[in-house]
Amino acid sequence: MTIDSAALDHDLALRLRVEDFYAEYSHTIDDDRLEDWPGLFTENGTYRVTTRENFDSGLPLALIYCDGRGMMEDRISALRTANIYEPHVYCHLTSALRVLGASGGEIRARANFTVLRTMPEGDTTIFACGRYFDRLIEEDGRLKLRERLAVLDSRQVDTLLVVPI
Amino acid sequence: MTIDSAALDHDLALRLRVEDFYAEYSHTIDDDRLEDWPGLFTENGTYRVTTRENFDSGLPLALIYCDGRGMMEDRISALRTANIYEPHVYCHLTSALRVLGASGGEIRARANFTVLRTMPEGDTTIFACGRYFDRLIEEDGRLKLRERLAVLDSRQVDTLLVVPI
Amino acid sequence: MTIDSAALDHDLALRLRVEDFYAEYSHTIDDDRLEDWPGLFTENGTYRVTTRENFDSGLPLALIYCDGRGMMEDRISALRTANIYEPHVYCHLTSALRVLGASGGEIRARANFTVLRTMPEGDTTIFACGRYFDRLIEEDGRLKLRERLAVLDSRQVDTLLVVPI
Amino acid sequence: MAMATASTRAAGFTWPNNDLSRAPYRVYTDPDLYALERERIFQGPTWNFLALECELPNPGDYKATYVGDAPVIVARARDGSISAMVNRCAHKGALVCYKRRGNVREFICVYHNWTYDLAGNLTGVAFKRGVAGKGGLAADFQPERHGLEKLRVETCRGLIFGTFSDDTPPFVAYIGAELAANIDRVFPKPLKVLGYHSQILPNNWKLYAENNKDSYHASLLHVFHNTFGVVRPNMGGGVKISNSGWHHLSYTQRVSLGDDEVAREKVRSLQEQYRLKDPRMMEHRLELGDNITNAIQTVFPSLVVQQILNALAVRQIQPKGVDRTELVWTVLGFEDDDEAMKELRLKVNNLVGPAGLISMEDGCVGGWVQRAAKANPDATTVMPMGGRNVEASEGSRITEAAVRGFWKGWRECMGF
Amino acid sequence: MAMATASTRAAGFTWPNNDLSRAPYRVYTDPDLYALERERIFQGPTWNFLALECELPNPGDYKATYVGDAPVIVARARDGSISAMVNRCAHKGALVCYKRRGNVREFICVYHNWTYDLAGNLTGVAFKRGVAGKGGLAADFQPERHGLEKLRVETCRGLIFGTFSDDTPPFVAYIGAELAANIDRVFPKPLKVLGYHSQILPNNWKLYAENNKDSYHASLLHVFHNTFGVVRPNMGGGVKISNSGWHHLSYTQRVSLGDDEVAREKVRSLQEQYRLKDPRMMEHRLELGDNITNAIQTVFPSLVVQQILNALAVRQIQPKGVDRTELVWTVLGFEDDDEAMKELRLKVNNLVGPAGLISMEDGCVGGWVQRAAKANPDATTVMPMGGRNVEASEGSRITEAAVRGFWKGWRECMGF
Amino acid sequence: MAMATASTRAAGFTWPNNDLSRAPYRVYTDPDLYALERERIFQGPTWNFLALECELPNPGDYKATYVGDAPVIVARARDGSISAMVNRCAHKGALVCYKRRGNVREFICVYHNWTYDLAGNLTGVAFKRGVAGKGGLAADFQPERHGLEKLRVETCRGLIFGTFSDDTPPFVAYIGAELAANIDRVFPKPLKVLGYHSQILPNNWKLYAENNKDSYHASLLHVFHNTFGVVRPNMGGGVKISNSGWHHLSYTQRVSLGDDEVAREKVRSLQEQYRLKDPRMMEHRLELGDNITNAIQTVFPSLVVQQILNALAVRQIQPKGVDRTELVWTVLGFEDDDEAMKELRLKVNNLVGPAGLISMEDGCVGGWVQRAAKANPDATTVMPMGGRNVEASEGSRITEAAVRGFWKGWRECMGF
Ligand code: FES
Ligand code: FES
Ligand code: FES
Ligand SMILES: [Fe+3]
Ligand SMILES: [Fe+3]
Ligand SMILES: [Fe+3]
Repeated sequence: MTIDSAALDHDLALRLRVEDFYAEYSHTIDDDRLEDWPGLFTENGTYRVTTRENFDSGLPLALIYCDGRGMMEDRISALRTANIYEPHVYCHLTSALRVLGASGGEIRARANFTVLRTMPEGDTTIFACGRYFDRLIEEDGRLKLRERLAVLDSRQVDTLLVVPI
Repeated sequence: MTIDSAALDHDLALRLRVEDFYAEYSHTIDDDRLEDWPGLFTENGTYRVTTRENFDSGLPLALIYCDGRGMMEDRISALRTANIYEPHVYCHLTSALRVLGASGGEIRARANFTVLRTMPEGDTTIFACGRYFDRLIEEDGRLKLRERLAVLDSRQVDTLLVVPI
Repeated sequence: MTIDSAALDHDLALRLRVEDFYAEYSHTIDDDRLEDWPGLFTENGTYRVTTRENFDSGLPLALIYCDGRGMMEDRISALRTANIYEPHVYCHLTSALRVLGASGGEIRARANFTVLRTMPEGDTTIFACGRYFDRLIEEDGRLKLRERLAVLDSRQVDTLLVVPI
Repeated sequence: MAMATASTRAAGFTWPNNDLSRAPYRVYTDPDLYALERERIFQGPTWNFLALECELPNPGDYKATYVGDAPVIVARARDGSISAMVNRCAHKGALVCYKRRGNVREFICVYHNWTYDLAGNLTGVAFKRGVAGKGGLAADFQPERHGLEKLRVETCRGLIFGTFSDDTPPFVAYIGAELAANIDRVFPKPLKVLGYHSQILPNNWKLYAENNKDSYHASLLHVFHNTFGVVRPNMGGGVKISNSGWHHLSYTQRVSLGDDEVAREKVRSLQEQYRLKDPRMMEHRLELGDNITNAIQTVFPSLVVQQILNALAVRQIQPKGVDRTELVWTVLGFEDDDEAMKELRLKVNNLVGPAGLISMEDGCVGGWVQRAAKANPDATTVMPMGGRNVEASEGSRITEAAVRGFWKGWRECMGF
Repeated sequence: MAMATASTRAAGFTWPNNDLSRAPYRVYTDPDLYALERERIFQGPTWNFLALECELPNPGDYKATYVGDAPVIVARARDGSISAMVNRCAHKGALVCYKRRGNVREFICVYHNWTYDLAGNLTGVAFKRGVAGKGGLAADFQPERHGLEKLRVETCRGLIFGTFSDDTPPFVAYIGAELAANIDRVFPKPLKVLGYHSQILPNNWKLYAENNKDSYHASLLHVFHNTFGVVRPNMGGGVKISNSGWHHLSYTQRVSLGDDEVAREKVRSLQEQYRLKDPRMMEHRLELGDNITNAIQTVFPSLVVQQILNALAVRQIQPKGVDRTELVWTVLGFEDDDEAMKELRLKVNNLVGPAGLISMEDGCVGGWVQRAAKANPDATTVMPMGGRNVEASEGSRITEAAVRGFWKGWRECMGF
Repeated sequence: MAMATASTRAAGFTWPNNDLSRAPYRVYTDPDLYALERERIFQGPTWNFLALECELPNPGDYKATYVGDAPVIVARARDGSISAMVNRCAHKGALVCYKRRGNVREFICVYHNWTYDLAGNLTGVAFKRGVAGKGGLAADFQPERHGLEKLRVETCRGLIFGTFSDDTPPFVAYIGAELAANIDRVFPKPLKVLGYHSQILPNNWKLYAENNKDSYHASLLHVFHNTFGVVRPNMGGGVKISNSGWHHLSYTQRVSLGDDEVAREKVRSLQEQYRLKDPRMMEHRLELGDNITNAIQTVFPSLVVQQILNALAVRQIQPKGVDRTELVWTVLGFEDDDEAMKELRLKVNNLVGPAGLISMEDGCVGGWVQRAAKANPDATTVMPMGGRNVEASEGSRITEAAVRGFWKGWRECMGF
């Protein structure tokens, strides 16, 4: 198989950077460094979590809808200071990452994700699985999410959703 | 660590393409674009799903045995028009991909996979996990499966198996 | 996005090799080639499995603590010859791999992992998930683990832990 | 049949001292009581929410739902009328609808192809004459006696309710005019579904039913809530309770009272004052002709009608076992919402639902009671706030009257 | 013991109107009836499939299986005879075999090293004299009274059956000569295992047992099936039922009848005509000396013998709880199959098993009944096809006679 | 209440022939007996391990644990005293502590903000006077009668125990001076927690409780164990049993006896001799003033005190349902351990815990009994080693006396 080395380098570099970004996104949440999570988005970035049930029916409702970093920061402050819930941790697994294209400095990517949630008593369950649909751009040398849409396969949320997916 | 850049490029390119192919395979099924699934195989490609119980005992029975694209297309038409089952979606997770070698234009690869199945009521379960053993070739610039063998870790299939793994 | 091709090659090569190593680690265990497992570590390599409960509290206790390859080999001999347990298989899923840095010939890396355990009766469950924190070096052209610390998200181990994570 | 069924096993259950302000923990943990609730409450003299009319715009539209844990179909017939029936084939009992929604000419059970019209009447039996004169239906088979089991249906402001019992009074009489008025108030014009949430609660369904009637907890458990003045004890409002005691309405108005009682309490929830970086999700357009910011209404046993600022919803309680409950949220707007209003509703809905900044706590607190309950099923809760009886309360929500009303309804249905 | 066990709790159960054409839904959902079935059906006067002789070719070969949900070992002894015993150590009850298959000289329980011969007799007790004259077995211990609990075994055409009861008649008398003939027909020569499937059914075991006896559903639920003429109502065949009513055989022949009844029905399953791109999986080599394309035979309570074209199998029903069942498929060929025949069987097996194009529906339809059943355990199914009794039917499978026969067997064993 | 509760349903249970050497399998599988154990054993006249004093060094420190399956809080008050109470709010029953550990000034229930002091006394009721003179506590409410349910607490060598019953004798009298001496022996100085393990056992809690008292299995099931001489039947040691029979101590000394009985047995566990590549994990520093290598002590019903070489631990048995148990290991060292000793303990702990080379088998063998038990709940185990009674045994551990003692305790508590 012959390959255009320059194009290859570029594709590889892009893939590498996007993969690293996804890994960093996972570790930021799974390490409970949630104060750093809004910084993975652009100032006006949007973050939505919805279900296949709503998504496939074209229903606009989301479980979480953050329109800009401010709302993301409010969510994090709220879960640190105001909300009551049983402490728990996530383990993110992402797979089937595809960089769908890059144009005008914007990168479109998607991946499958699974979030395993572990409770203090010790039970680990599949809290969520589904698909990320993302638009990323580069800002001062780092990739940031202009948009992340997480579509959960299940209609259901067990107990509550407080930590971002 | 010093590296031979040319060999590296080649390995990287191959790895990149195989990874992309696996991702595309997952999305084709998880997006319910099943009519495109047979096209991921060569005309005479084979697709078999079996269990570790049978595989390790050298027993030839498979849960699904498609000998050529025609049988794959028949499976898809059947599940669209004839078979009765509760609608559900898969989320494929693949990991531990290894390109084992490439010779005579054929690439041997393997990976671990997990399929999470979500039912309309909302319950998500580990429907299957196990190992893919694959042989791929390049056809008009695209990778295709000459053979995919999916070996399920479990003896058991919950309820029924209709959507390919 | 402009990239320094040499640096890129180097990073890519390293990422590629670490990814391959993680895949090989998974297959070695999931294929039940456990006798090869200690060889993935250096002669004086350490392997520890602990829980977030102990890790976050700074408690030194581990579920498994192998200080050198000898103890790893003893574990494998014991499970082959002495220990009694219901036979079972693992399916490793690793994700969010990050190469955190390489200095003085040592590579620091981390990843999320999940181990699905399948029992002879057929039930597959999430046996463990959590984070690997690793230090690797190159020995006669192959990567080896100088240290692997597996931190399980859950406090609990179902039934028993005999096969390494 | 005479066997020791749930009803005979539970028969000896008695309510301690006939006191509505104490409930034995056993009511949350006993599978025999759970089975009896299916028969005596959900299939008893109660109205249960089924769907919204706007979910079934066309003839042949159907939706599969549950009453208690019994699967039920609600459908719109050719003549536009709405029917409801148990989703269980009269032949061998398969689900007739195994998809959650759809549009059909008739209902066809896939197992043996028996067919039913949209009202659930049996219209066809495959091979009823057999083949080649052999086999086929028993001579004495009477098709008219083998339709799907039907529910009686009523609608109110676009909400569809069903009941298994002939004794259930008409819906407005059931909840009373005073509470019916709030349904008119919240749903004054044609509705539009913005989406659904489904939340699994790790607890008995009654713990969530009580939670909605528990106007005492709102300002104490939901901190985000009162920190931002959506509900504060020192705002106006009150609790209305139907004469039966079964149903309630708790509401809040922007009318300030003296802050002193609040000051006197060291309420955890007021300890830190906290401001939003982006307050858009708290915007409130007064759209219902009054200054009520927050109205939570219950229809015994399984419906909650919600207005929180501009977040409108109905919540349906679906028991899934003695210690597991599904809460189905249907989030609503009005057909004539403009884009800005639609966007506002989507933002305000950050406050409610399974990830709601002011509602998520209700998802876990019931589970904490469930886990503690089994320590001793014969111990009891106490509900002493606002006395021991079931009376409405003007100007204060610091009462458990509506919760005691819930137990009044439960005991009357269960016969304990 | 006198405690309120399943049997006393279920004691009051009565069958409605003594009518075999109606079954109360409770039979699928009641855990007390489930516990009683263990004792009265699976450990009662019934023959239960255990294994195939070809799975135990050598002395010392064993296989761990289940009768009902009781773990059982079947093994071949030195003298070639086959024994079966409960897989529970006579000492403290550990599984003696915790691996599913193997070859051993004797059975050794790992917990305390008690040993048993291949027929389950206790042959050794570790430290029975203690150590240094201290400890050891109680003086009154009688080893011969502490073997593994044994089952009586019979074989038929390479199939191994076991029973817990002394009252069970010999196997051929149990199923009757007419049905025994079909076992001779399907398994005329030495068998070879091609592989196994295990399918988890989300329903009570009886729903699957009925399904196999339900010759009415085949042409209606399984569309792929009759679309391709494997079974069509207008082919020849019929239903044979043992005199006891407990067992049945449903079969199809390539003999055409008038199509008119079929035409008269608007059977969903005939609505779309559909052709295969690759018909090799439908090839049928007549190998059994007749033109029967399809024969499904049941041996009450837990075995199905299958011939579908050249797909041969036995299916064992293993209850795993009141609402969960494991179906174990042992897929067979003959020892003397040539490569082409083996390949044909592997292809034809696309039709059956958990992913079978003509059988997968049976995996979900039982779960749909299970979910609907709990809506009301005292309601009943109706089985009016082909009358109300249990008679065989020549030339038509449009009858529920064999299903009524199943309930006859169930009632006779259960004593209801 | 009069309903058919666990106690009335189980009331008829009787122990077969009053024989301590046989236990019916039903005791492992019956949910009614399980519910009764909560009341009569764990909340009966027994001492249950709660925590270690070194886990609660400071006033306000608390730990959430379980007694049986009832959630319990243990806390250190301002005056240094230790209290224990049920982790269930006296109001509506929420867990008061939903975190496993912490340090607090008072306990605040998040649901409605009721507050309790560190001894569980009710100190505050939110809005007890209502708001604006409306709502608030019923006039007849007596706060002093609404504290958290308290347990009586005793400590012994840094171990904290609690009991629900007033009849439980003082701790040392409960276990007897002879067994109390081993606690003094193993925990002679201030303790330090090295870490925790939690192991889920797929079996009834009693199967693990028996396993610890079963000195017969150690040398037979745990091969690694005796292959390396940690315990061999031909070493010295014995079994001590409290006068009550409820509690035991099994210990081993490095004193050789004649090997002949052992030789006479073909004990699987001695068949292969096997040597370690790295024996550091087997090092033993004699630190307790004697040559005992191994001492396993039980305190009925739920505690195990462990010394295996230098691996010290307490194991707490937490039932989680009739067929599921959590075993919580608190692994210990001494405050004055130097680095080398700490490192040695960490290595030796490879032998024990869920991954322990000499203990892992106990994690699965109970599940194998649980699975086999349901084959027939009315069959019984047999425990004939060392006679039929409950007497101590010098110099031999080949006895089931301590297990019979467990059943003596069980029957005395349960009243069967
Ligand atoms: S179960 Fe519906 S037609 Fe038979
Ligand atoms: S349980 Fe089998 S030897 Fe003790
Ligand atoms: S439940 Fe604790 S304060 Fe109400
Ligand atoms: Fe609330
Ligand atoms: Fe079928
Ligand atoms: Fe042990």
